[in-house]
Amino acid sequence: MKTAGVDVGSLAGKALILEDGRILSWGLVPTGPDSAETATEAMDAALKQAGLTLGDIEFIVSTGYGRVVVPFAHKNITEISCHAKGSNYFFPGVRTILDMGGQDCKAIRCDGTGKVVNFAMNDKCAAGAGRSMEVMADLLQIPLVDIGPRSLNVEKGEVSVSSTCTVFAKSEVLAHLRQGAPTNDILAGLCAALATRVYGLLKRVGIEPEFVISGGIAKNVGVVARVEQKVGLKASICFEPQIVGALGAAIFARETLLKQQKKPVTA
Amino acid sequence: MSALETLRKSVKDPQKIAGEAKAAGKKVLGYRCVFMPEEILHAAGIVPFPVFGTPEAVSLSDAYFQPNLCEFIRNIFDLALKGKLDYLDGLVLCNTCDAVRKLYDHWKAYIGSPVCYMINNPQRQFTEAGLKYQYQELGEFRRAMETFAGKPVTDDALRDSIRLHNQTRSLLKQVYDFRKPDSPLLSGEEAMDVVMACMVLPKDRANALLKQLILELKQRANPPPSHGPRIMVTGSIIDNPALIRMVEEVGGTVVADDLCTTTRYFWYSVDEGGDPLAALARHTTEKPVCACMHPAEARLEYMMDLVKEYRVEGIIYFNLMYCDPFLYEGVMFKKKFEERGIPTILLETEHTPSGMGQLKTRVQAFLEML
Amino acid sequence: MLSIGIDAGSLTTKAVLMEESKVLSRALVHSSTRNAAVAAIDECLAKAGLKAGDVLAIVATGIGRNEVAQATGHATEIICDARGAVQALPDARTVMDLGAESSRLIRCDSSGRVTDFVLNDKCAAGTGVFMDAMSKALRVPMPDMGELSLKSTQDVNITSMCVVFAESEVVSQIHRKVAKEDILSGIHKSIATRLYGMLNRVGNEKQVVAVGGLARNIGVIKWIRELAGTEVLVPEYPEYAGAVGAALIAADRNKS
Amino acid sequence: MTAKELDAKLNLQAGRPTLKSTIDASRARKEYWAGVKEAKRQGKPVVAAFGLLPREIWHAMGVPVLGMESLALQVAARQLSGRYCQVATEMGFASELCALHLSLLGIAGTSQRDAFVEDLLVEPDLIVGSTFACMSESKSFLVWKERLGRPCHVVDIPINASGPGVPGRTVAYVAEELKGLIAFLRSNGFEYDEAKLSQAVDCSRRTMELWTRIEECRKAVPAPMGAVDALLCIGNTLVSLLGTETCVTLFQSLLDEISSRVSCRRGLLDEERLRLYLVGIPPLYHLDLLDYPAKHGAVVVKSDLDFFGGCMMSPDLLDPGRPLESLALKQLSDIVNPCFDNKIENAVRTIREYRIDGVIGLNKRGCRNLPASLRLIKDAAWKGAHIPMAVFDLDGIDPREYNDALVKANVDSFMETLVTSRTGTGI
Repeated sequence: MKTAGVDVGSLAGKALILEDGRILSWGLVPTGPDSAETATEAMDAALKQAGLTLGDIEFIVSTGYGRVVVPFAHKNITEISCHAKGSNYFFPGVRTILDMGGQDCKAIRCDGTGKVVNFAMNDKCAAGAGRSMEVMADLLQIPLVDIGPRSLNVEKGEVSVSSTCTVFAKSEVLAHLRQGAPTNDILAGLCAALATRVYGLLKRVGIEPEFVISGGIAKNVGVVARVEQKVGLKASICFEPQIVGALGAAIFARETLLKQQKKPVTA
Repeated sequence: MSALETLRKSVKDPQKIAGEAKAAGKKVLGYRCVFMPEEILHAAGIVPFPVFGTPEAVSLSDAYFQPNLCEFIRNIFDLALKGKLDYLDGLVLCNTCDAVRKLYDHWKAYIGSPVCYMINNPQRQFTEAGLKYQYQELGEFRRAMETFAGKPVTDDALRDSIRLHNQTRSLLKQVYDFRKPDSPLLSGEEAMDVVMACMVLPKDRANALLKQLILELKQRANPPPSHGPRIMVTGSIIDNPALIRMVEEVGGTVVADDLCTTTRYFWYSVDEGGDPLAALARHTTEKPVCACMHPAEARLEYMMDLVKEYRVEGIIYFNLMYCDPFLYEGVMFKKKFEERGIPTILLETEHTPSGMGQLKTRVQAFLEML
Repeated sequence: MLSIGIDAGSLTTKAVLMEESKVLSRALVHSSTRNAAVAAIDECLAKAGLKAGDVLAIVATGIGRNEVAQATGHATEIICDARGAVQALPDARTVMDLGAESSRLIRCDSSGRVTDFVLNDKCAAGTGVFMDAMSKALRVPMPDMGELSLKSTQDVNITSMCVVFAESEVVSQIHRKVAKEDILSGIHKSIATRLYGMLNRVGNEKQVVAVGGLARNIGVIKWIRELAGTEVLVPEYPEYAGAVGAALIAADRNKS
Repeated sequence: MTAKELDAKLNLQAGRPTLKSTIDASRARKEYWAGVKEAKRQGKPVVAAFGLLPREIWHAMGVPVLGMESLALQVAARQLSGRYCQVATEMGFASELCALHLSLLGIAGTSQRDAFVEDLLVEPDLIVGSTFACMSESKSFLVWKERLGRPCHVVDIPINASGPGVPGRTVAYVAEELKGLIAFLRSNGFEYDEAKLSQAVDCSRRTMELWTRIEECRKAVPAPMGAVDALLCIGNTLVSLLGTETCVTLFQSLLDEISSRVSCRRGLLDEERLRLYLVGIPPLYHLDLLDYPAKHGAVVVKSDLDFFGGCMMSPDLLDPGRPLESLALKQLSDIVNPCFDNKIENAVRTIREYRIDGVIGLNKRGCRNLPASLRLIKDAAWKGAHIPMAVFDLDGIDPREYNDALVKANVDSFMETLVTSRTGTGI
């Protein structure tokens, strides 16, 4: 039985194909101007990788920001449920998930089957979302991937960034630069501020081991280390944190199909 | 046109109804809040008119209020500044939340209508002292309205008025019974339209339509689709069914609603015997329908009654930003509801909803969780 | 008497060289340039064929004013903007400074003295930075945005005011194949609505004058006109209003 | 005065008290809090009180009381509020609620408190809340009640929608509510003696008399007392000690101290260019801001927070022979009571009597009471006295988003506009 999940996020489109509960392939493309097209491109990439055609896939679940516009999906499920499901696949013991994407950040609590029992998301303002890190990387003219490691290497002392608004935080950073603060110390301040906000979200849902971080931010060791320290737990991170949502969607697709065929749901 | 259609249509243009009353030579007083005793106005021959906001963005009232005040109240004040509430002869408010108190101050200072009245109702309910104080406050209010209307408000007129309003309340309760079956015969969106229509329509007209609606619902051939979890919506004021519609669109079955524009308006009726003013005082001091009031336990009990009667499986709090009473209550009650096995989610919304996408994701995820 | 006004803003640094009330030269450099203020001053002097010693008074304004080493004095943006606006358009009584990172609404009298002001400095909504982000999201250059928005045929609502969320709202509109000009019109309307609220707060007294970089955007100005029901004038060089005001204040101070 | 001399002078103050009475008041406050701790040690039940209810009742009945607003203000003054606000948002409370209350919720919600709070706080045995004077006050104590599971009593204080002529029925209702509070305290082992309450009311009456004379002194030019002293001395004393002989003594010594300053024409600044009036909560964690305008020759001569929870009213309205009615009337006349007529009148009177040149209004994000009235004050100030008012966003409790440079730049702007409008030329 082949099923697929398609996750259309604000920054990237992801598609993943599952065969009898085993990951067959996935595709990852940047989100373009047309969500439907992005979904198709991601799906095509995954199909190509697996040497399949769309007709071979029996059931497709879409998720993510653009979930309602995926033309070939049979059903849509929110990224919150999909992340819990996908994380549960990699880490069956997971109970707490922090998923941090470009524009939003979610804290999710789930049970042993990957079913969501509680969740919280950041609000109207993008403070605390991954996008702010990109803005800062741009501003400081350093590669995004360097932020984490460099933030752990504080020179004079972490600076404090008080503005929550990304735009104003930017001017604060500029002011620190003008006053001669080392870039690493500024990065440390930014990562710490982000970790504090994210931690608040986690506390809202309650933290229980095992703790998983997914989404783009999982690749930032500076934020991850600081969150781990606050939470007091080591975070599990899967090898490709960006595909967790698509994976969850593919598993939901499989479960739906099995239910329709009245077969027992087993992995 | 069916009664349901007529009711839903009348709520689309409430100003028209007030305008008609005005054109017929009646005095029209706007009011806010379910604690306002409509009966006193009605008995004085004044038309009580609940003031709602519009989805229009706030502009003029920005000059008076900082953005960190309830957007609903800012919206109403905005309408007043734009002259869109000019058909009102004034405004009657009740002592509830901070934003309403500020609306009172600003209305008095900048709108200048013949009436701007604040009923200073106690915020501790179910006390003898509070009941006595409320009786005195309502007595004072009755005198003020007599002066404004230029005619006395007799006990008999008050009693008649109470009977008429009680009939609306009990008919609405009967309509709400149609939401109790596994497949409700009335959607959440429809229910809200019906109650809001009854708030704005003259009560005799509303009662006639409600009787007809009950007959229609008994044999409704095309009930609204319902398969998702049974949801109760609560929180700050919602004066536009868009949020309820959104919940239903993503698959929730809204079977109950504890809102200023729905159940809070009609759940408790007024005693028909004895001193009518005392009955009205008791009514307002013994309906625990607002987060501004104490004790919280009474309100929780009332909400649990709704949960049981309508077999609610999940509760959604739609709290307006800066709506302090519900922002506090939501956190405390979420825990209480969940201890009682009812999952609850708190969502912060704006009066003019923006970013509905994000809100939709949260509601859908909550429904998936149930 | 020669004076220089320098406006060290968050994005650009502007300098004007003035002789009494006449502007001799202007210069604009990016604030991220090394020694931006020096560069701007030098450019001004060079254009006018003068040297540093010829100028007696330099007043700095703007967020970076305290870091301008050459300045003989400082003044805040509020009074400089008002002074500069009245200099350009003498009937100005309400000045909207539409800057990169903040918006200011100032009420002043006929001599450019400030009588009231309102600031927005907690949120980037309604500022130049917001427009800059939108320009990137839509891939329309900043200078073209206003013009293009006027071609809109259909109203689109952009409700998010957070720069980051508005970006995604715009992206989703693009996804829905909404025409760029309609989206732009929506963006301009939402910014103008916010500014209009601030305008009401200071009183919306005639003549309303917009200065600052964003004042060049005809889309924003059009919407403010429409909402406020009043004419909004824009001087020829709106971004230099603060610098002109600073130069005038420099001259005043030197005289007294 | 040269800039250098000005700076030297600034350094002398920069947010610190200049009066001996202020030091005494701080000591008295510390003693009061130590007394609560001692009472707890001796096994007396301790009350956590929210809502600025009449302190006269506590003193008359010998109730050891943790004044929760006072606690929050002290925590704010030590720049500790941010972490507790953070805890409160972790508990699920919206970040745009009042920071004073968020910090109290955070204190309730964590066991990892800092040494300062640990030292002040004792576990309360009873909770008293009230509906006075905003929704945050009316709701936040319920969280403490939930957390501690202690007996709790609520006192309802209606709004005063009638200005100075409070209707008799409203006074009677509040008196009835205060009786309810006394009954609750009695049922928990405290003794009530009306004579003692009369004494406490008499102390308040005498305090108000002294306060009226202190205010007269403060109107002098140059101002003998600035906002920092007023906040720390008057505010500190009123918030916990109103209704005691200690309070009367402190006010007497304050009066002596500043009247001697006035008689030898000593002021905070020898040369006052501008006199300012501050409406709203100043950054308690950065009190130096209150002295910052000195850079422009300006003094904050009056700030609303002086009488935080104290209430300013004519001493004639307090009648020790009718203690409960007096206290009820006092509560209803309190400037914090959400009715605006009093506040506007007070603002215009202050501007005239103190010869104010400019008003600074602070908009605290989490407050729905005062900030939503700033426009009314602004209009009244302009119409009634032709004095401008500037409004800045600033949370006086939660330091996390405080941007010192920005706030000072805003103050600079306002000072410049005041100076230019006065001198008529550039600067």
